[in-house]
Amino acid sequence: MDFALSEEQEMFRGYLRKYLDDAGQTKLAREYSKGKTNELKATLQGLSELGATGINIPEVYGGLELGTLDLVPVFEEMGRALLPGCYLETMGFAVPLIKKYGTKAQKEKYLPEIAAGTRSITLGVIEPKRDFSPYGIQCFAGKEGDDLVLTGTKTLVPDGDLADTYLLLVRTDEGDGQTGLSFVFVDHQDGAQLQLQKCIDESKHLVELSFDEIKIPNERLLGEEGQGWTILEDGLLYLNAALSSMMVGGMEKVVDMATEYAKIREQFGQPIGRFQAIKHRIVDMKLELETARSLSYYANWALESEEQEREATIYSARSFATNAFIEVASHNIQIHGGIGFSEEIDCHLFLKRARYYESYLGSVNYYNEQIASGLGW
Amino acid sequence: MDFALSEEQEMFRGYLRKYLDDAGQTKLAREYSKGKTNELKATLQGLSELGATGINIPEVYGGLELGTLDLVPVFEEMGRALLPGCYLETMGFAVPLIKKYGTKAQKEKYLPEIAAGTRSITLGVIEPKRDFSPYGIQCFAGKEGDDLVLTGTKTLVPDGDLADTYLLLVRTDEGDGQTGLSFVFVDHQDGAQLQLQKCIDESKHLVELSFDEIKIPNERLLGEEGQGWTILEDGLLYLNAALSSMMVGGMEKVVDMATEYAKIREQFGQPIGRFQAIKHRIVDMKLELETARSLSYYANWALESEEQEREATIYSARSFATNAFIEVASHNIQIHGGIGFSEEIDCHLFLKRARYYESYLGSVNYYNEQIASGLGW
Amino acid sequence: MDFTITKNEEAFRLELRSWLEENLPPGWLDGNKELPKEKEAYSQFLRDWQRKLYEGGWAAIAWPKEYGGRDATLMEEIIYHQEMVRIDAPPLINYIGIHMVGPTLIQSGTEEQKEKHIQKILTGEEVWCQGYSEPNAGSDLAAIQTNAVKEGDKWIINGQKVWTSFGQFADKCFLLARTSYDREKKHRGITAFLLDMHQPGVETKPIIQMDGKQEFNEVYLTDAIASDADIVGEVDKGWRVMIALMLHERTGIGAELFTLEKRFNDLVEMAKEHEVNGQPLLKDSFIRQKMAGLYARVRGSLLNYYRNLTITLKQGHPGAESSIDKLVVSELTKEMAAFAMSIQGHQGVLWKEDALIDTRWQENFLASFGQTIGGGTSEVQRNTIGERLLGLPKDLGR
Amino acid sequence: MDFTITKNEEAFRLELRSWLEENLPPGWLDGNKELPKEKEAYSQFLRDWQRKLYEGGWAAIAWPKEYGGRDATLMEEIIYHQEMVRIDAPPLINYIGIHMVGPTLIQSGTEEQKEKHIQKILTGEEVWCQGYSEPNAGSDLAAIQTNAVKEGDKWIINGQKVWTSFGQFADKCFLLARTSYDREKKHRGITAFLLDMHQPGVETKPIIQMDGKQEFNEVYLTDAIASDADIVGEVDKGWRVMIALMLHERTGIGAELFTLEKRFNDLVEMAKEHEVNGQPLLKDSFIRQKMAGLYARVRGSLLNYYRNLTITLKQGHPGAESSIDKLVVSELTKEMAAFAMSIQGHQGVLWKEDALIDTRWQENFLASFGQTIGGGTSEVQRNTIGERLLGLPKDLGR
Repeated sequence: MDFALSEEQEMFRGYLRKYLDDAGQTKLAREYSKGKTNELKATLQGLSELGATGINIPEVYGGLELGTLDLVPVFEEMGRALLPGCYLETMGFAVPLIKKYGTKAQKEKYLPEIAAGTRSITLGVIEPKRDFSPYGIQCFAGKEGDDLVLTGTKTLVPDGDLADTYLLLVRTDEGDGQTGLSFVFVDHQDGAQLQLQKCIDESKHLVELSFDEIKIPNERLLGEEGQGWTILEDGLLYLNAALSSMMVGGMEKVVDMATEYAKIREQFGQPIGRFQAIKHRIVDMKLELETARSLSYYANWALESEEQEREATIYSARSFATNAFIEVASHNIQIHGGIGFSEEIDCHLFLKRARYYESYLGSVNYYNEQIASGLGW
Repeated sequence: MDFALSEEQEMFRGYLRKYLDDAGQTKLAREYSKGKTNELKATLQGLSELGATGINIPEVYGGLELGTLDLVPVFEEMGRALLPGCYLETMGFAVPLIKKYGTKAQKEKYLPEIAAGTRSITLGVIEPKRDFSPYGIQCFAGKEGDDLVLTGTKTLVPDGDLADTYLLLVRTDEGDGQTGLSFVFVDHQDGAQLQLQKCIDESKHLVELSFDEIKIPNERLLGEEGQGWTILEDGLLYLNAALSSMMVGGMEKVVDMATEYAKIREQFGQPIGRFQAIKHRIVDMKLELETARSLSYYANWALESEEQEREATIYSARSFATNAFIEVASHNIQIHGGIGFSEEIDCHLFLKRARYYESYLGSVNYYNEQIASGLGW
Repeated sequence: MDFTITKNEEAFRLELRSWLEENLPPGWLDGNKELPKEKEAYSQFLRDWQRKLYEGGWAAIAWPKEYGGRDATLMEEIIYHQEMVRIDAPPLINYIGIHMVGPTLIQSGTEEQKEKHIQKILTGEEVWCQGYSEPNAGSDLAAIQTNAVKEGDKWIINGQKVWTSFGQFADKCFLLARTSYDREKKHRGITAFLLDMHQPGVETKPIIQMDGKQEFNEVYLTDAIASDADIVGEVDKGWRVMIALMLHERTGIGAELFTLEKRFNDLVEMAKEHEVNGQPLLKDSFIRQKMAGLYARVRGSLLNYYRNLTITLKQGHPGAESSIDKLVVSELTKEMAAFAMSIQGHQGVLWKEDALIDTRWQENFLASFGQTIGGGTSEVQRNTIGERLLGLPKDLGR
Repeated sequence: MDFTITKNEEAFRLELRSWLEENLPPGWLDGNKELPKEKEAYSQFLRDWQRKLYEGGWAAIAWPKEYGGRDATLMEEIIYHQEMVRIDAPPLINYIGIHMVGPTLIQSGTEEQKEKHIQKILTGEEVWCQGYSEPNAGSDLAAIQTNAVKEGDKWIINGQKVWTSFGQFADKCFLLARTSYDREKKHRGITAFLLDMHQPGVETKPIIQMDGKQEFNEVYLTDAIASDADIVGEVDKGWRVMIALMLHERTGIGAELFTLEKRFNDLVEMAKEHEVNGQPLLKDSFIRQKMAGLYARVRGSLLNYYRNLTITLKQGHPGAESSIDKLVVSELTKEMAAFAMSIQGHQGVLWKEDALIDTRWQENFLASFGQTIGGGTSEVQRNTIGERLLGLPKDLGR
């Protein structure tokens, strides 16, 4: 029994923390929200040099060929810094799917560049004013000889302005059910129209991607045609384990902020952390954090195990962390009082990120239902 | 605008409080739980002499012919004392229904005795292992000449051992839907078999009533035959307004207990009420109490008004007070610490009563749904 | 118990309503409720509105007639708030002047102070702010350090105030400053000044909020000057003046409650209209349950308010119950706003012109975090209720 | 991260499991788990079970071999608890002797004390209780007033203890009494005695709980007698001995967590089998949602425990994290028990032999209120976590 990250993993976390400290932590997110990306891009490249983008990529494609658990420190530290970019979607969704479903050509095209940090992949699933369900997918990819002709719109594509490739769920067959959906790769150069969308979380850039009869070759299909929803469900296991870690990183920072502030802020001649209304609330935040962390560690471990309750395990982590992140981020503002309501202090950035993730590719109710059905209830 | 009980109503409350103080408050409930009813019966008779059983009964039948609001102090004070008996069912259900649906003969038979305190009526709706729904009613009353022949079993009949009459919802027609149900009066002497049931709330006596081809005359039908479910729904408006007040009375006592204990119990050289963990929790209990009280006052007022949202108003009071009562009763135990877990102190009596009422003739979810449909949602 | 409205009250409502219909800014009733973005234009727009209210006799209804008010009853004040919320009237830029400073001066100002300020408060010529909180004096307001020192016939004031609403527009500030120091009783030694904001020693700097708005200010006082004539009450007795001033705002929380009620009704409409998976949100059983619970609580909080109002009417002054209203309305607003966010699903993170339905839900959500902090945090309210209403012992150290 | 069980650990589990199958009281495995109702018979039944455990070498696995234990590893202790919970084994009447007093004496008792007690603790001849809490010393344990005065070569002890579990059966009591008084540091001046319960000066009286059970006692001490030889550690230094004693119970919370997990699984079964309106409870979307949330939290609390155990394994001793486990398991047990009540609807108020499904849900519900109080209230746990784990300042006055 050893329920902890390994010493190497903790050491790697140390490097990352130091590196992101030097880069100014949330400063990058704040600059990104103003549209400045120079420092961010340099930092992302630096992280890549530290190995962050090669962890789950086979050596033959230039990666480190490590396990999913080795990604945990990176997700946590990125979550802590609210680091912009689509690392989550690239390493936590695209890479495992490419490894599992990709053709040799696709692997050769994408994996080495991802490992090198020169390509990132984001995810286009949701469509304007449509729900997250098979029926919501109406983007159509019709066949024309060896090509697919793509028409439609994807919305809320995360950090689509930084991504080089979009992994899109589209309809390749008539109908509106679960069948007939497929994943395709569309590269930035293919000519999609990008439109930035305003997001309540300013340090998250969302993009609407429009396709007006864009031609892409047939071999851009990921996995079998018509299996898109199944592939998505598979990918969501990876994505949600990763996302839980990212949220845990954010929560950890939030609990640290609240704790430190409660030690130094004085009112009535006392550090406010002496008042049980504050102290006990921070303790409850800490419990939420530690429970989310235990669940997320286990979820990431379960990804590569044959854990019977694999789905329920991973979706518990997602569901619990989602609510917990919102909760602790909200309390953190209250504990900071007036200054917590100001733009100047980071409190609100974490709240907004927590809300951003709340229903990302599925609401809490959706994932709770997945837990239930995953357990055969 | 005058959102308060009148001075007369408050004065009446004063009498009742004093009277029940003298009777030992919860002492009667504790004795009832051991099967002793002498003092209880004397106290109930005394309350009747104070006018409690005549409030909503017309003068012509020996009552005081007052409004439903005048019942509020009685329900609250009885709730505060956890007073056993079926006053709630008699005054908060049977009386308004008899006034509205009863024949002249029924009024003449029942109302004067109720007013005099010599007859109480309880309610039999639920059947063993069946749900609270029209489909759950399988007790059958078949016609035989001028008689009805009753067969079946009612369970969880509140304080059925004290009641003189049972108002039963039975099936008078084949089928299992909402139609074909009727209310009938069955008197104690008619020969039902009584079996006491154990209840988690020891100071509440529940009874299983079995009918094996019991004959009662046709005129025992309350209201139109086949209209039983509709009459029940009408009666539930009265019952739930009354029940809210009863729960408010209990909550008030609970909040008083917690407040007083927090002032006198010392730990770490301080009254525990100085610690915010305790102080703020009691404040939250107080908020629950006051909100429940506002809602219950308004619900009882709405009974006789033409308030547009009458149903939603009454069921809000019921639904809110139900949860709130459980909540404050639970906190009260925790605030009392070890002694709160002992049988000796009253804390647990209120918790058990709160749980007893939780799903009484409908769960919180059921009443929330009634609010929603009542508002045309 | 009597919820009926008297004929006079009903007439009052109708009079106000028809006046509003005729006098609201052009297009307002048709839904064009945009306020100017630019600060000067914004200020001018609201000052014009204030002036119009004044001219119609609706600026300060609770004031005595002799000072330009209507001697409105508590119920008329309530009706006033209800109507203003109903029509979503423009905000009152001189809220602090009308609801707090004016009544205080009328009650305990000198004749000179009355003559100098009262009329201008009414017309909106003098917009007021309050100078209370400081960086190290938030919940612990008595800890203020801004000090006023007498030099000749002037008071020289130095220090810093924060969270000053309307500070960016204000002509005058009702300022608390320390004029002496009592180690044991920090609230002694505080004096209330009527400070002119248009002087070199006063500088305001907006605070950017987490919702992007700038409704509050830092106010830097560097040798700012006031005179003896600007003191309300006595030197060193300002704490009492401030408490009296706050009690004058006897119905302010009503406006917040009516706003909560209105938002709840809007939320119901939103949940009826917006569909997920081809079904209106309000048909989803979770949402129904949660909304039914919110209905009960919104209704309950309004009823609490009416009940507390009844107490105020009977005893002639508000009690600690107002802390209950403040605590409940702010916490409930926050919870409801969060719920309104959640039910919009992932598309609900879209913002401003890209918003899925209406950006106000997002705006309310962010703004709601200020409500449980400003005007006394929820923690302070709980202490007040616990200690004043329930008689529980005070915190150690307080 | 490594969740695998070693071969040795697996062998340990199988050895214990097969021993249990052969040695559990007759009929136990077939579901006849009723314990005798009458006190003497109850006590005898459990003492017999304790003796059987001893004879099988399973009484005190964590003790050193030389004292009759197995030198069990932490993981083996965990497995032990898992198996005992799995099979719902009879309770350990000498829990306090085995898990607390024994290890303490082994570590810091005198040779005489070891010789006198160790073997009898193992066999169950000496059943132990603890004498800590008093009517005025609950959360504030250091406030105990029971005092011990030296007279000749005897200590004369007077006072009252409450909430003494096993007190009604116990032969011995690990008792804290005041031997001197330090105004500033109340926890100084406390001494730990090994007290004989079978003497005229000791009287026990059961406390009736809100669930009708009598698991705790008041213990009245009237000139009770102990000798110098009965003191553990030094005079006036008993506080430290007690802390060390509590740390010996290093895996006790594990048993509670495994019980929580088992109850959750039972709840799932109940919700699958019990129908409302012709549909199993578990098909109701509210219940599914709520149960999924409980699944996550039960799972999370177990995983927390394993993570804390990993810390204990690495640093060699348990830390303040154990307060997290205690707080979470007790609060979650309470919430789950309340939920199990709610979903049974109105028929769920039926009790004992009239119960709708199984009276244990009702029993758990009532008993759960003791869990957030006994062994340190949730409020005390929160203080411990806040102060020891997060470094937040201590409460004033504590």
